[in-house]
Amino acid sequence: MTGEMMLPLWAEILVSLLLAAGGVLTLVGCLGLWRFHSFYQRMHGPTLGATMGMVFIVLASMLYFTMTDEGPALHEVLIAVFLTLTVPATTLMLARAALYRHRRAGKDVPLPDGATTAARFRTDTLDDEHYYSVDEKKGPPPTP
Amino acid sequence: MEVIIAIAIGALGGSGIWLLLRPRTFQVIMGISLVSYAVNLFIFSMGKLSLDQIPILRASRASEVADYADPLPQALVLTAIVIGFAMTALFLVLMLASRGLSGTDHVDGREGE
Amino acid sequence: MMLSWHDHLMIVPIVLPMLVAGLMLLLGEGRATAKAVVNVAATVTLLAVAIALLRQADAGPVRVAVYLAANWPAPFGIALALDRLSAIMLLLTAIMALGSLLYSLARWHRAGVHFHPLFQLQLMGLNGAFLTADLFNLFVFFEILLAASYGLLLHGSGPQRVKAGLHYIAVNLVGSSLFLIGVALIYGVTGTLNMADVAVRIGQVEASDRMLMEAGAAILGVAFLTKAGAWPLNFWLPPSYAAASPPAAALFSIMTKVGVYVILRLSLLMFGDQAGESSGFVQQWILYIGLATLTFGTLGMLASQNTGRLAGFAVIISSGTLLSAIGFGRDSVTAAALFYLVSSTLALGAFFLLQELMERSRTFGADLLAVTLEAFGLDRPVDAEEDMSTTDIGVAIPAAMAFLGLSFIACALVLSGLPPLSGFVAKFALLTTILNPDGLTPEIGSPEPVLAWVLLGLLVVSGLTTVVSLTRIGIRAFWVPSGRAQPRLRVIEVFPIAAMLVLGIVLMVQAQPAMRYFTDTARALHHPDDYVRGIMSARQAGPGGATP
Amino acid sequence: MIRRILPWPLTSLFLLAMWLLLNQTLSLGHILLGALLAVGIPLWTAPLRPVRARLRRPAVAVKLLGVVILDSIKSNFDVARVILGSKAKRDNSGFIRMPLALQDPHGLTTLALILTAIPGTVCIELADDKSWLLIHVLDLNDEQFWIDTIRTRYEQPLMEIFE
Amino acid sequence: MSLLILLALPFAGSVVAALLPANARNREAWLAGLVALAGTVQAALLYPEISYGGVVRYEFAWLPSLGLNFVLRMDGLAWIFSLMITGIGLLVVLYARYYMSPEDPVPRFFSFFLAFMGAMLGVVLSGNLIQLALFWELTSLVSFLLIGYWHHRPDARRGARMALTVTAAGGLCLFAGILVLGHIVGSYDLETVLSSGDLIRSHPVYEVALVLIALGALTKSAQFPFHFWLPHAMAAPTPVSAYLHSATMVKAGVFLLARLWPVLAGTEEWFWIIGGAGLCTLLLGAYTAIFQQDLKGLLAYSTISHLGLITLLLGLGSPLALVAAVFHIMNHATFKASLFMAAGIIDHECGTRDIRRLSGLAQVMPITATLAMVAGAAMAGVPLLNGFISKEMFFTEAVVVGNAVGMSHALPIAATVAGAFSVAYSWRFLHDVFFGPPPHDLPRTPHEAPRWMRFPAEVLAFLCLAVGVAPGYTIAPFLATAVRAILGEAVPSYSLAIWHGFNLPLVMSFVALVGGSALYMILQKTLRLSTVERLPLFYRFNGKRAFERIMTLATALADRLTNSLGARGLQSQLLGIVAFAILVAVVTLYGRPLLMPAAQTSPIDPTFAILWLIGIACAIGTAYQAKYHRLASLIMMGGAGLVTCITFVWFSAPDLALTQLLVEVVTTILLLLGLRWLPRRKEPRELGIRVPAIAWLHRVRDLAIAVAGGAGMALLAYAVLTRPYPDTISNYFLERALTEGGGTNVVNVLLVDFRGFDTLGEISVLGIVALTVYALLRRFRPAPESIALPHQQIDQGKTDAAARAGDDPAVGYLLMPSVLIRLALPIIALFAVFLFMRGHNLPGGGFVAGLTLSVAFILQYMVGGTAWVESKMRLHPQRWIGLGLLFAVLTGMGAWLFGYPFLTSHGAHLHLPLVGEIHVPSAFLFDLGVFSLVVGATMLILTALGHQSIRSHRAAQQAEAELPRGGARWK
Amino acid sequence: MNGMLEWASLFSLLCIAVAMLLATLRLLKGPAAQDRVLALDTMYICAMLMLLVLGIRTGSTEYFEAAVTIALLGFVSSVALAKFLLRGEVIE
Repeated sequence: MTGEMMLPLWAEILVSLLLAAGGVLTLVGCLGLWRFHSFYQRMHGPTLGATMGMVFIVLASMLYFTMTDEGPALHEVLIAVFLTLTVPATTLMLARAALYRHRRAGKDVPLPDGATTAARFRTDTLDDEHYYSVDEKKGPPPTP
Repeated sequence: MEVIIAIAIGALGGSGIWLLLRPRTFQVIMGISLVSYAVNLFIFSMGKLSLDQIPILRASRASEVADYADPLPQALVLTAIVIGFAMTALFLVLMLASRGLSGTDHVDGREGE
Repeated sequence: MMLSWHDHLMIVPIVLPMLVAGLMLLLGEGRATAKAVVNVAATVTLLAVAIALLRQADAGPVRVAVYLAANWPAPFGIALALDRLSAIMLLLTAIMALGSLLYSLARWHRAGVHFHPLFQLQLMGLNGAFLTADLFNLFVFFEILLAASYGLLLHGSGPQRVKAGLHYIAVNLVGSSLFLIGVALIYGVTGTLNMADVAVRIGQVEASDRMLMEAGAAILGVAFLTKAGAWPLNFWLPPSYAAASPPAAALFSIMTKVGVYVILRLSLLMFGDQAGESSGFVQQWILYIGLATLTFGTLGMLASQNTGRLAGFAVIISSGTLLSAIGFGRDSVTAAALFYLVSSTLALGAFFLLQELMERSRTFGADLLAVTLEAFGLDRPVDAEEDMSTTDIGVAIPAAMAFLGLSFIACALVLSGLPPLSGFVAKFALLTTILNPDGLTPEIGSPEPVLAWVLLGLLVVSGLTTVVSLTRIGIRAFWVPSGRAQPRLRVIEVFPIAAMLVLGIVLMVQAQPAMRYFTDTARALHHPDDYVRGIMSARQAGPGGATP
Repeated sequence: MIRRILPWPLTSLFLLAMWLLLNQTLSLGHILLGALLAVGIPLWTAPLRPVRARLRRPAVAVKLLGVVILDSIKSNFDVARVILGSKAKRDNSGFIRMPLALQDPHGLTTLALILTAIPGTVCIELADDKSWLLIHVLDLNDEQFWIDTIRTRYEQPLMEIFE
Repeated sequence: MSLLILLALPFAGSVVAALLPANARNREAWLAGLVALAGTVQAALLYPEISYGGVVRYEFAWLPSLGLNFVLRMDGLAWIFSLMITGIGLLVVLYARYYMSPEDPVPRFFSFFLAFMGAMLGVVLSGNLIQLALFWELTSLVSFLLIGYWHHRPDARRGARMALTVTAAGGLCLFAGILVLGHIVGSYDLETVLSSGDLIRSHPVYEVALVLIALGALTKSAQFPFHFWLPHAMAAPTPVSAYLHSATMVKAGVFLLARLWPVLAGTEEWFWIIGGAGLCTLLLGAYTAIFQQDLKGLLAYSTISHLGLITLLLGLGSPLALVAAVFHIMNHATFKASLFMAAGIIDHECGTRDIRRLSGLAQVMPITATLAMVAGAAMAGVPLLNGFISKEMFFTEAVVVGNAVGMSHALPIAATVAGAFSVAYSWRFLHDVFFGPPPHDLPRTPHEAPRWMRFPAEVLAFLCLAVGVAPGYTIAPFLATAVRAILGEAVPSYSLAIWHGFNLPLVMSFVALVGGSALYMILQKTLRLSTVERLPLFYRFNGKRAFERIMTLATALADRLTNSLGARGLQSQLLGIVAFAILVAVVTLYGRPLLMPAAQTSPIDPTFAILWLIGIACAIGTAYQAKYHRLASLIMMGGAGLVTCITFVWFSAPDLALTQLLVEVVTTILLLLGLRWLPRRKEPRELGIRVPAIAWLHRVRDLAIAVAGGAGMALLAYAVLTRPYPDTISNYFLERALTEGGGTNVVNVLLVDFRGFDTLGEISVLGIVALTVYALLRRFRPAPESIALPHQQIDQGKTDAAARAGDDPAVGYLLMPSVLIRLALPIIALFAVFLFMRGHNLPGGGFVAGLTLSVAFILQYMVGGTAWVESKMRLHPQRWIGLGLLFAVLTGMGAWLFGYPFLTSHGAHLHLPLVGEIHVPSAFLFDLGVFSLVVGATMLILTALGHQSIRSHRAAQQAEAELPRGGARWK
Repeated sequence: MNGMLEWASLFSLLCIAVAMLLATLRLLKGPAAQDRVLALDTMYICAMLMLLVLGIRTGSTEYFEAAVTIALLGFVSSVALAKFLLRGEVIE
């Protein structure tokens, strides 16, 4: 709010648009996180923020600081790179964990034996039941 | 803004104190963490709270000392954070040892409320 | 102005332990003997330094040596200040440390890993707390000494220690949070952290802000009272002290004194006579709490049936006595309280050490054995060399029982304030100054304040209960025939106890010089102007004050 | 020799770039320091990276990157539409199990990375024998369509690059 | 100087005796005898100096500033007592030589004995009242040891403890009383005090002093109602009884009363307290003595009674009564010591001292019988023996003073009755034991004692006779000297003649003698005294039982009070502390305007408001879930931490935010590592338990405290935030950070330079904690429920095994994440270096860098597993810690070389080719130490926890397959 | 600062804050542990974006460090949580 540097109008419009778009995308993503019924569906929501939402805002930042500071502001690229590298690590492990837990709970999810390659699993009603933490709800162990 | 900070400190502190008074070791350790958040914010709030006045000196603004946030509480909070972390670690291990040796996670090493 | 080597002596009690601890860590995990040697050497050096510092502090009528760490002037950087009070506390720490260390060499130092580094770091924390003149730095040193005390308390592990440790740590963590809140409030109102500067600025604080400062000081006080073992904040104390391994407990006997030390220093610095109405207020609170503590300690002493708990309550009585004496707010009483502090700390230390020797033939090894049984039942003991075997506790020295009995009696005498050891002189000094704070002058028809009489009575009663309880314990330990074998002692275990008791005797014989020292100390404490001026006017080293 | 000093040339290059970006400078001192770190750190951490990656066809890689970016933008809006859309539209998700030809660990990881980067698909599980990949798709109408798309658009280029 | 020798001699002898071997009975006795003899001679030689009111004084400064000097002062009274102590001591030593059995550890006996002698001499010779109290307590202590000499006997232990408790309590009262006296007079010096009688008696706290001192004296002299300890002290060896309970210890009380008589006596209070106690004791003791079945018990009660007599005399307050008292002190010492010795001889020779079993001993041990009869007659007050004269004086005074205080009948009658009682118990002693049918069925066959064992009793009996027959030639001058020492010039005229003419006292004596004899006969006939099991009339009053009941009650009460005033549970302790802190704050702030009316606030940013909505929700969620859903609670705390972190950034504290973030991450990992070993809690719902109402009540209470605490913090924070910002020391830092500290990031300059000392401490804390955690985990024993592998690993075990072809566990389910995370290692490491390098100028620094690097490594542990990572790369966290400490300290010490204080920052300008000028401040090196330590400590804590899993895997494997021990050994 | 940019950044900030709030709701509601972990991860990303926008809003580059740190290290706790869910222990 104290910034006294002036931007050319086109840059200002662009930055504003990017910011708004990024914000909206993130919001929509989180809305998905809230609205979806099953865990696997919810996983898709935040990716909006983590991909395009992030990119828009990073671009806005780069543009803004390139225009206001002396030199090109490229270091925001790092944020994009880092985020792209690290988000999948979490997602992969989390998805795998969820899958394991669902299997253990006897839910209708694909089993690890690969027998039902083409089967289609509906995932939208998976999580309606309420349960809590790591290791309750003893189900039959998955048959390998 | 002051009101929000104050309420935040109060909420963190209150939740922390509530947990401290609980009978289970894990509750206590969470309580310790929350209280230390509250305390850190409390120390922090003793300085000037201001947006965009980072205590990093810039040539253009070096003349006007009053423009910067108060660095001292920040340094104090840093120390407090570190010490708080260390204590959490210690308490955690002790909690585990206590659970193993006494067979219960009650803070007094025996059941009964 | 360049500093000579001599000027750095003051910081040695902090730097040396840290250096030694670092070195010991590099030595790796085994090498207990090498570490023991290093540790003893360092502790002896500390003792020598403490003596030198005591002489330095006692050199002139009013002498405050100030050391500006990192060479920044006083209210800004962290200043260390050495006056008579700090010096005597340093000396006491060094003595207790050497005693416990020697004792631990007999076997306790092998009861777990990292005893030696933790021990040195404990000393660093204690020494730092006694030297620093900065509130936040005090917090840091408090944390060091507490952290190390956690380590030492848990040294040897076992269910008892773990449970006590859990309580001890939880309580102290809350205490530390209060400490931080208090310091933060004081900073928020006065804008400074240096104790002397706080004392100066208190006078300038606006009336509308003043109460915030006082609230800060009050919360700070709660933290210190917790550490000093004041009622109703001291319930952690007896179990923890009973659970700690004896050398650790002996060293702990000075820990509650840190709380007392800080209360003494800060209450007089911040709420001395210059503080106007709040001065009396603070003193009165301390007095009330001290009386309550004393009462609680006395009751607990009477009720406790085992030596460990009893020793814990002895600590509480000692704290209660000191607090009420401080709460009296007269320099003569303070002087006597300091005498009492030294005497009772020595005795408590000796008692904690002795206690284990007394119990040795009964419960030895029980708790250790429990831990040695490894967790999974499959592992070999973690480290064969560090687990003690019960066979080589020591050779039976002649008249071991006689020694134990005599030492026990000596401890009991000092603790209860019975003649002829230093405890009596200490208690006499306390009582006579409480009744005659302005010195012995005949004075007719001026009844003393009621609280003086209450304190007098409580002190007498606490002494009596101590006698009764210690007699009970002593009779059970020494007189009831139980068919026990003679305990086997090592000279290295016996020596520290004897030395501490001999120091008690020396203190008694040399009561006048000691009292003179304490009187000077107390006078300086009650008139902190010199302390404040000394710190605030300390000059930086180097040309023009700035660093190159 | 070069191998020994530079076990991970690409990593080192990336590190150097990262160093310069972080410091926002191109001064000689920082280039030297950055180079030193870019060589030293991978050397130090080499024992902890057992699997070696090889990048064969940079051109394909660049092209793949472009494809992924475009797909990502497109599916961002698709997913947004799903989220904001009706309940029926939202409840149209499911798993697909895709048989794999790609076997290189880095290739597989990159595939997973791509699938994650494209909203609407999430990589869930890799078979222990790397024979198939379980993918969750948000808007699933035709499994085979998805499998084919992924195979042609991503898997094959990746095999070209990594194998 | 001679006084000092007199005092020091017994103590020196005591030390020497203690060092002698256990079987040196003769050497011990010789030593003790010589010491006692030397003392006697020394004391006797001083007589010329103190006769006619002279005073010998020896003084040296001890604690002059508090009025405590070491003063030895001998006047007539002290002289008499010294002589008694040393003289009778000598006799008792001689007696004890024969009495003690060779099996007893004699050195201890004589050592204590001599110490007691010294202490007693100290009491009588003290010229300073504090010093008197000192020796007074010493006598209690040593007597405790002497009474408990045969400590294998329960009655000895009990008796000793009782004696100590009562007398030490009295001693403490005396001490307090003396302090009050000192307060009144302004000095503890005896002479000053003695000359301030009027001042003391008119002082408002005179009563306090009197009561306290009386408590001391009465307990010591076994006066009613504290008399009960004395009979139980008879468990001591008889020489001890003969010494302590006739001549010395119990006499200390009356000595004190006599000593302070000039300043305290003469008031109504004195009369009622001292006299009353004396009278009761006199009657009760005498009465009880009649019914004793134990020889020593009888003597003990008679001692009580005689001491009561002396106390009563002192209490009467008239000078003549004082003379009588002093006279009786001496007489009692002689005849009672002699009687005790006789009783000891009987006990020694017959093997019992039960009166019921003894009889007719006059035939088998005629000499002893004669001696006992002389002494017994003296005790009974038979004419021509010393007891008669003093008793006569007592009767006289009873009549005179009785008239004066309006008890003209009561007092003389009481005196006569007491006299009669004493005659009766004397009869009991002499008649039952020495006459009657010859003894039979005794443990030993009685015969006469050895020559030298009888000798002491002979001497004493002779003295009784000599004084009784010719008082004027034997005792008069000494008595005069002693009395003069108390009364000064005001000594009344008195006569020690045997015959004073026919007067009322003579009648009383006669009545007592006849009445006592008659009483004995009647009692013997009606009650058959030997069969009396309990005390007629007064059996309900049992001092011992009352004492023990009081002690038990006190202990139980203390126990209950300790429990109700204290708290053993952690919850109540913490509750107490928090509540106390709130209370203290409320009390301080009460009634003062906390909030400024015209508070300056800044506008609320909606984003920030939403942010803290999140934060507060997370905090409350954490609190709500922590009991049963630990993981959920942990995750929510992560949310709260994140909001805190953003707050720090928001308000211009990027350093804080970085640290907070990293600490947050590490803490989460840490707690997760811990959760592994914490078995799940079941909700009461699952277990089918209902939460009791009391628990809800506790919760409501705790909630109230929590709300109060939170609100308090909030209010305080708000109050400070809305006040004008004070003039702080921070400006100094802002002004000089760059110019003198050499960095633009003021926070970092503060950490490594201005307040580097704090940082030094802070890293020490971290190091200490890491070491402690490590040490604790070495002996870690997990909860039994959590030893087994997690079910996940059991379920996935088979696939694991299939996937793990080689060493690297990062295959299968971990394949893809592990590639990413391994790639992240160099990146994060570089980032750590970056954070470290820029710390001085921009946010970052050693601490953050250290945490970053350790996070990078922990990630590798997560994907690779401990065993694999450590087989590839060994970090030695403890060395990192050690190095870190050393680096930081040595950097700090480096400043010494330049003559600057510890930690003073220095800078070096390095000129590197190609790169140019580089400024390397010493703070940089210091920060390197911080970095190293943080890496080491964090790694040590986390890996030590991680290692537990290896141990459990190993255990599980072994339990399953009995395989040989494998896997990486945790070092 | 120009009006448009100010409003845009405020809008963006609010959007992200509300997004974060939604994530928090998910965090509080669960229902399963993985949902909470996912929500926390999302909160981290939102926080990072918020910092970037805040940087533009105030025209200051000092927010960058925190943002880049979150980008690089924010995932660590989520990974640890996921590993815990998957294997029952974080470090095997």
